[in-house]
Amino acid sequence: MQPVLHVEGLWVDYFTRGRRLRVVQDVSFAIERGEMLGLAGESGSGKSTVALAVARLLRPENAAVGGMVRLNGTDFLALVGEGLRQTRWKSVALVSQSAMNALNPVINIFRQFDDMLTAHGYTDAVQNRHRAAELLDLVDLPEQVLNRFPHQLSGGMKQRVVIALALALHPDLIIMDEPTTALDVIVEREILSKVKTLQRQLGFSVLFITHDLDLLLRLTDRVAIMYAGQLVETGPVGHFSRSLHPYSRALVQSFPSLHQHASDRRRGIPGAPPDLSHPPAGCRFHPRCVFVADVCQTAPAWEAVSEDPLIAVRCSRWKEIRDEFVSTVD
Amino acid sequence: MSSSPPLIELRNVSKVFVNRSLRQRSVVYALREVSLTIARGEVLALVGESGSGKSTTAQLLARLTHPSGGEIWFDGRAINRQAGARELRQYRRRVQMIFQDPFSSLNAVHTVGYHVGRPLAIHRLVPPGRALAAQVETLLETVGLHPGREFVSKFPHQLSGGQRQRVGIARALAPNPDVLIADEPTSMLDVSLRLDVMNLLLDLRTTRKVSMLYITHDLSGANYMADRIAVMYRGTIMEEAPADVLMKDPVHPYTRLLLDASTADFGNGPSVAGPLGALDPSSPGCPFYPRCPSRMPVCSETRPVSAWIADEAEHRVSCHRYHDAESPKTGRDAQPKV
Amino acid sequence: MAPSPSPSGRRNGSGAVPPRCEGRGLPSHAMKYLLRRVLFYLVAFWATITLNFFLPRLMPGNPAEALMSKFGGRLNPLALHAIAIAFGLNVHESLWTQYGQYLVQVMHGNLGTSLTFYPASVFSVIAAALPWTLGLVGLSTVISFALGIGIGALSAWRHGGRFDTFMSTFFTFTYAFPYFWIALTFLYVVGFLWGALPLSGAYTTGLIPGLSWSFVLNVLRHGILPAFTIVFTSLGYWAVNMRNTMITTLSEDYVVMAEAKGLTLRQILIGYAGRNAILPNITGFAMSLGFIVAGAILTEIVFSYPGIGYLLFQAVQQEDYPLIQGILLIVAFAVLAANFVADLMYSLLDPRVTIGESQ
Amino acid sequence: MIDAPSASVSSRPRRVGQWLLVVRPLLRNAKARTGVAIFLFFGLVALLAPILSPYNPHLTIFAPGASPSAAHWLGTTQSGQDILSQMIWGTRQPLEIALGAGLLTTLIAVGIGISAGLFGGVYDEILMLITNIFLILPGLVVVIVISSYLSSANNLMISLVITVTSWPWGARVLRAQTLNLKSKDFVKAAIVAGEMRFRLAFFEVLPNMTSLVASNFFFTCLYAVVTAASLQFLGLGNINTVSWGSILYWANNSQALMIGAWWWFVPPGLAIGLLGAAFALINFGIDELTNPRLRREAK
Repeated sequence: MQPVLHVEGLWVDYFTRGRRLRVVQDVSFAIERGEMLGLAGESGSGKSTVALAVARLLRPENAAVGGMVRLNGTDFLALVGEGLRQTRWKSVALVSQSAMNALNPVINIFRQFDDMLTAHGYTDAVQNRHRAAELLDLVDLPEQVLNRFPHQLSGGMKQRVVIALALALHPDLIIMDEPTTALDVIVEREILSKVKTLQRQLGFSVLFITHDLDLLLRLTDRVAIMYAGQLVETGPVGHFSRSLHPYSRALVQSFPSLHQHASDRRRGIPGAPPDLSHPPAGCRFHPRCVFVADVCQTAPAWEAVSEDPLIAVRCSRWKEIRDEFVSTVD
Repeated sequence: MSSSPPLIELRNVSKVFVNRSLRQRSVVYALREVSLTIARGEVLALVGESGSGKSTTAQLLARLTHPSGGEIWFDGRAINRQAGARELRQYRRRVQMIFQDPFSSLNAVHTVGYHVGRPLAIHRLVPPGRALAAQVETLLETVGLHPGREFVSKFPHQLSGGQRQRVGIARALAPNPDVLIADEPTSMLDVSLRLDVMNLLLDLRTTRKVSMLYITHDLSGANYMADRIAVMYRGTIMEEAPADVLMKDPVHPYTRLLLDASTADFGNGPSVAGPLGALDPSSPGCPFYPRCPSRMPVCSETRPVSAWIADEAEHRVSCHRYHDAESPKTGRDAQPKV
Repeated sequence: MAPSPSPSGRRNGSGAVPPRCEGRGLPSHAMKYLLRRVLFYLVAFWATITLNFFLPRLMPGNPAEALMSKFGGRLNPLALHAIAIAFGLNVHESLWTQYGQYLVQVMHGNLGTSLTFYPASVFSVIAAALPWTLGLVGLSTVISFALGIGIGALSAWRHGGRFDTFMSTFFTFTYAFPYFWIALTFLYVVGFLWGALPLSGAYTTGLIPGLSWSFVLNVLRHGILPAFTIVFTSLGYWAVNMRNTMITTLSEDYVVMAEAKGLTLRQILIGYAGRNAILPNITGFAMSLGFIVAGAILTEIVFSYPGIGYLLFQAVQQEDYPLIQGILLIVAFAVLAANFVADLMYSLLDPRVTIGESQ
Repeated sequence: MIDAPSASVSSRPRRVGQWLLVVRPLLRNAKARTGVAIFLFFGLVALLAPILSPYNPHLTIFAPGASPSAAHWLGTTQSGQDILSQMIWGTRQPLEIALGAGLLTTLIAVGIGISAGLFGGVYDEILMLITNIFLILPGLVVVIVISSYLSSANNLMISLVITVTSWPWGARVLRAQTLNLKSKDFVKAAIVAGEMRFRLAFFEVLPNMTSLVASNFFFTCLYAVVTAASLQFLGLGNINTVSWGSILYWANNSQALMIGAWWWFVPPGLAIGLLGAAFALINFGIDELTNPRLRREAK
C-alpha cells in the first residue's frame, strides 16, 4: 500500500538579504495511513520549514522548494493555481504553531468554518452550521462556541477549534506544528489524548513537529530527528532507547528523567547548532560530537539500517556505535 | 523545617492586580495567602503552569512589585514598602534575579561588559577602572564564558542563546548575592543547552552557598535542581515537600495529574474530570475544583487550608480530601482516594 | 484547619461545574466604553474653546485694538462697545469674567458677528461656506481613502513587484511636494494651457444657484480639478500606510491558515488580510474626515473655492478675529464628531474593542 | 509564509538600533542613502551660499522677467532679481525651520513620551489627555491662526508654531514604545541591578528607541518644510526674507505661471519637494530597517 505522504530528497532554499540559503537538505520520509510521525529538532533545525514546504505554504518569492512530495501518490509540488487551492485542506490540513494567532480575530468561529466549507463547494449555510457543530462536538466543545470570537476563548479552546477545523474535510494528513507549546502540560495532555482518540476513530495520518523529544517518544509511532537542516535518524519509537546517531543519543539524554536528582549529573550537548550559511564541512554535527573521527570530515549518507521497520541514520560511524552499544549495554 | 531561621520568608502573601484599562476594570488574584520559606543555601523549586502566580512570586521577591497583603521577611527583617533608597539598594545587592528570556533580558545596545559591570559599579563593590574590568572577566569565566576578555566587548546579538543566559547569570552573580531568583532560566533555551545551564546553577550553589528560588513548569527539572518543591496552582500553594518525597508520594490530585501528564503515554483518554471549567474568581472553593478528578461537594464551597501532614516533616498539602480523613495522624492512609 | 462538612472518602462523581456566566454584561461594557469616550470628547471640546479664547489674548497685539482700528471710523462708540462685549473682548473686565461670558456665548451657539462681512453673524457666514467644503473635500477624501487602501493592499500582495516599487517611489514624491505647488501646476496645465476645466470658483459667476441640471453640471465641472488635486496628493498617505500594515498582516498566522484552508484569493485578501489591516487605518481616516473642514485651506485658496478654508484665509487677512475663532471652533467640533464616529465604526469592525478582552 | 526566513534560519532577527551603529546600516539602505545625499547637498548649498551665489539676491538691478540665460541660469523676477541667487540663499530658511522644528518637536516628544510611559499612573493619564487634545487640533489651521496673530515671525517662531501642532504624534508613539520596552526583561533586570530612574530612561530605554526618535525627527522635518512653505505662500510668516516659500509667494503674486515665467515658479517647488522627499526617503529607510518585514530582498 502506498504511503499517505511520501517525501523524497526534499530541499528548501530561503532568499534572505540577496543570498540564497539552503535551510532544508535531502529530507526523505514517508507516513503510512493512520500513522503518527514525530519530527523533532531544535530551533533552526528546519523542522517547521519541512512542514510549510509539505503544506505548500512557502511563497515562491521567499523560498524555492525542490525534491518530491507525494500525497496519496500524486505529485503535490506540481499542483498550481485553482487545482492546488481545491486540494488544500482536503489532503493536508494544518494545525499551526500558535493556535493563539491561527484564528482570524475579527470574525466569529462559525464564519471560520463557513468560509472554508464554502471555498470547497459546500454553500448551504444551514448545513454548514450543523456540520461545524458536529465537528466541535468531536473535540468536546459546545455549539455556542460557534458564536464566539477568538479572543473570548481560552488557549486550549482555540487549539480545539483549530483541530476541529482541521478535521472538517476528512483530510488524509494533518500537520501539527508545535500545536501545544503555548499550553500547559495538563491541557496539552487532554488535547493530545483527544487527537490520538480521533486518529483511531477517523484514521488520518499525522506529521507532528516539536522540539520536545520526550513528548514525541510517548505520543507518536515513529520519530525522525533533524539537525541543521538534515534528517539524522528515523525509526520506530522503541528504537530511540538505543539510537545510533550521536545527536539523537545526546538529545534523549538532555532531559533529566523524572526521578533523577542532581546527585546523578547529566550533561547537555556542548557548543551550539551551526550557522546554516556556513555549515561545517562533512558531518554537520561533528564539531559537537563525542564520537568524532577523521571519517566525519566527509558528509555521511542517509543510510538505511533496516527496512522493516524502517530505521535510517546519517552517520559514518553508526556501525561502531551500535557495536559499542551492544558491548557496553548488554 | 530547617532549624536555622529562614533567609527568606513569605507570610500569607497575596497579590491582586487591578487592571484599569480605558475599557474595563478587572481584578486578578495572582497570589492568595502564599507562605514559603527558603533557608540559607537551600534551593526551593516553585512549580506551576503559566498564570499560576509563580512569576509574580519571583517579582515580589525581586521587589519589582509589592504584595497586596501579607509580609515578606528577609534575613530576620520584614520588608518595608516605603523603604529608603539605601535599604533598597542593600536589598538589591543581596537578592538577585535571573530572567527567563535571554533574548530580552539583555539590552541590545550595551556590551556584555556593561551588563556585568554595572552592578559592581552601582554597589561600589570594585573601584572603577582596571579592577572592575578584571572582576568582570573573572565573573564571565565563572559562568563558563572562556576567555572572559573576548566576551567583554561583545554585544548580545553576537552571542547564542545559551551564552546570553550565562551573561545574565554573571550579572546576577556580580554583587555576590545571598539569594538567586531564577525564573524559568532554561525554558527559552534549546534542549541541548538546558542541562548545562542547570548544572552551572547547581555548581554555583555549592561554590557560592547561595539560596535559590528555582521557578519552572517542569517537574523533572525541579526535581533535578531542588531540595524542596512547592507546587502552585492559580495563586495557591497546593503541595510542598522535599523533592524526593513529592516525586515519590504526591498527595494532591493536581500534583498527581502533573506527574502523570509528564510521564504517561497518550491515548488513554483524558484523566481530567471537568471539561475545562473556568474558575469564577469570586468562587469560595478550591481553585482546582473545576478540574479535579476527585472533587467533593465541599470543594466548591470552602477553600482548603494548607496543613502539614503528620509524621511527615516538611510535607504540607492544601486539599479537603486529605484533611477530611478521620485520622490525619495515620499519615499514609490519609491520602486522598483517587 | 477548615471545618469539613462533607463526609470523607466518598467519591464525588457528579462532576458539577459551576455554570459559566454567559455574555457577562456585554452591553454594559460597550456603554462604559462609549461613556468614557464621550467624556474625553467633552473635555477636549472644552479645552479647544478655552484655547480659542486665550490664544488671541496671549499673542502680541490686541484683538480689541484691532477691532477698534477696523471699525473706529465707521461705527459709533456705543455700537462698538456692544460688539466688544459680545465677543468677550471687553478690556475693562477681568480676563476670567470675559472667559465666563465667552463660554456662555458659545453655549448659546452665539459665535458673534463677523467683522469682514458685517453685519452678518459668524454663524451664518460659516453656514454658507460649509456645504461647499463638505461636498468637495468630503467626497475627495472618501475617494482618496478607498483608492489608497486598494492600491496599498495590492502593493502589499505583490510586495517588491514592479507595481509596488513604482507606487512607493511615486508616493514618496507626491507626499513630499507642497500641495499648493502641485495644485497650481495642474491648474496651469489643465486649466490655463489646455483650457479644459475652469480656473476658479465653485460655479461660474453670475449663475444663480439652484437645483437645475445646468447648475449641477457647472458645479461638477468646477469641482473636478480641485478634487483631483486633493486625491492626487493625499492618496500616497493611505496607500503607504495600508501597504505597511497589510504586509505585516499578511505574515500573520491566521492568513497562512487561510491559505492552508484553501480559501480563494478573494477571501484571503479581503476577509482575512484586508479586514484586519484596515483597522489601524480607520482612526487615521476619522482624523482626516475631521480635518476635512480645515484640511482644504490650500485647495480652496488656490482655486478660490468658496468654502471654509477660503473663508479662514479671508478672515486671517482681514484680522477678523470673531470669524477666525468661530471657524476654529467649528473645525474642532467637526474633528471631535468625526473621531466619535470613528470610535463607533471601530467598535463595529473589531469585536475585541467593546466585548472586552480576555486576559 | 512571508517572513519564514528570519523565523527559522536564525533563531532571532538581529536587533537593530544600536546607539551609534544605527548610522551604518542606514547608509546601506538605498532609499536612506539617496535621502541623506539630497539632504547633504542642500546643506552644503546653504552653508556655501555666500560663495555659490552669483549675485546678491536682493539686488533689483537686472532686466525684469528675463528667461534663463548664461548670465542668469534661472532667469530673473518681475522686479529684476536673480532667481538662482535667491534659490541658493533661500535654502537656508527651510533647512533652519525644518531642523529647528524637528529638534524641538523631538525633544518634547521624547521627554513626554518616555516619562509618561516609564512613570505611569496619574502623571501618565494627565499627559496623555493633554497629548490627545493637542492631537486632534487641526494642524495647519492652528499654525495659520497663530501665525496670523504674530505679525512678523522669525525662523525660530515658525519652528515653535509648527512644534505646537506636531509634538503629540511623536509623544504618543514614543510612549507606546516605552511601555513596550518597560515590559521587557532588560528593564526589570536593570531595576534589580539597582539602576535609578534617570539611568533607566536615558541608558536603558532611550537607546533602544533611536530609530523611532530619528524617524520622528525626520517626519517633523518633512512636515515643517512643507508647512513653512505653505505659510509663506499664504503671505504669513515673513515674506520679505529670501526663501523658497517667499519666492513662490512673489511668483504667485505676480501671476508668474500665467505670464509664462515658469523658471520663477518651478525651481522653488522642485527644491521644496526634493528636500521633503529627502526626509521621507530617510524615514522609509529607517522603517525598513526596524521592520524587516517591509524589506524586500532582491532575488
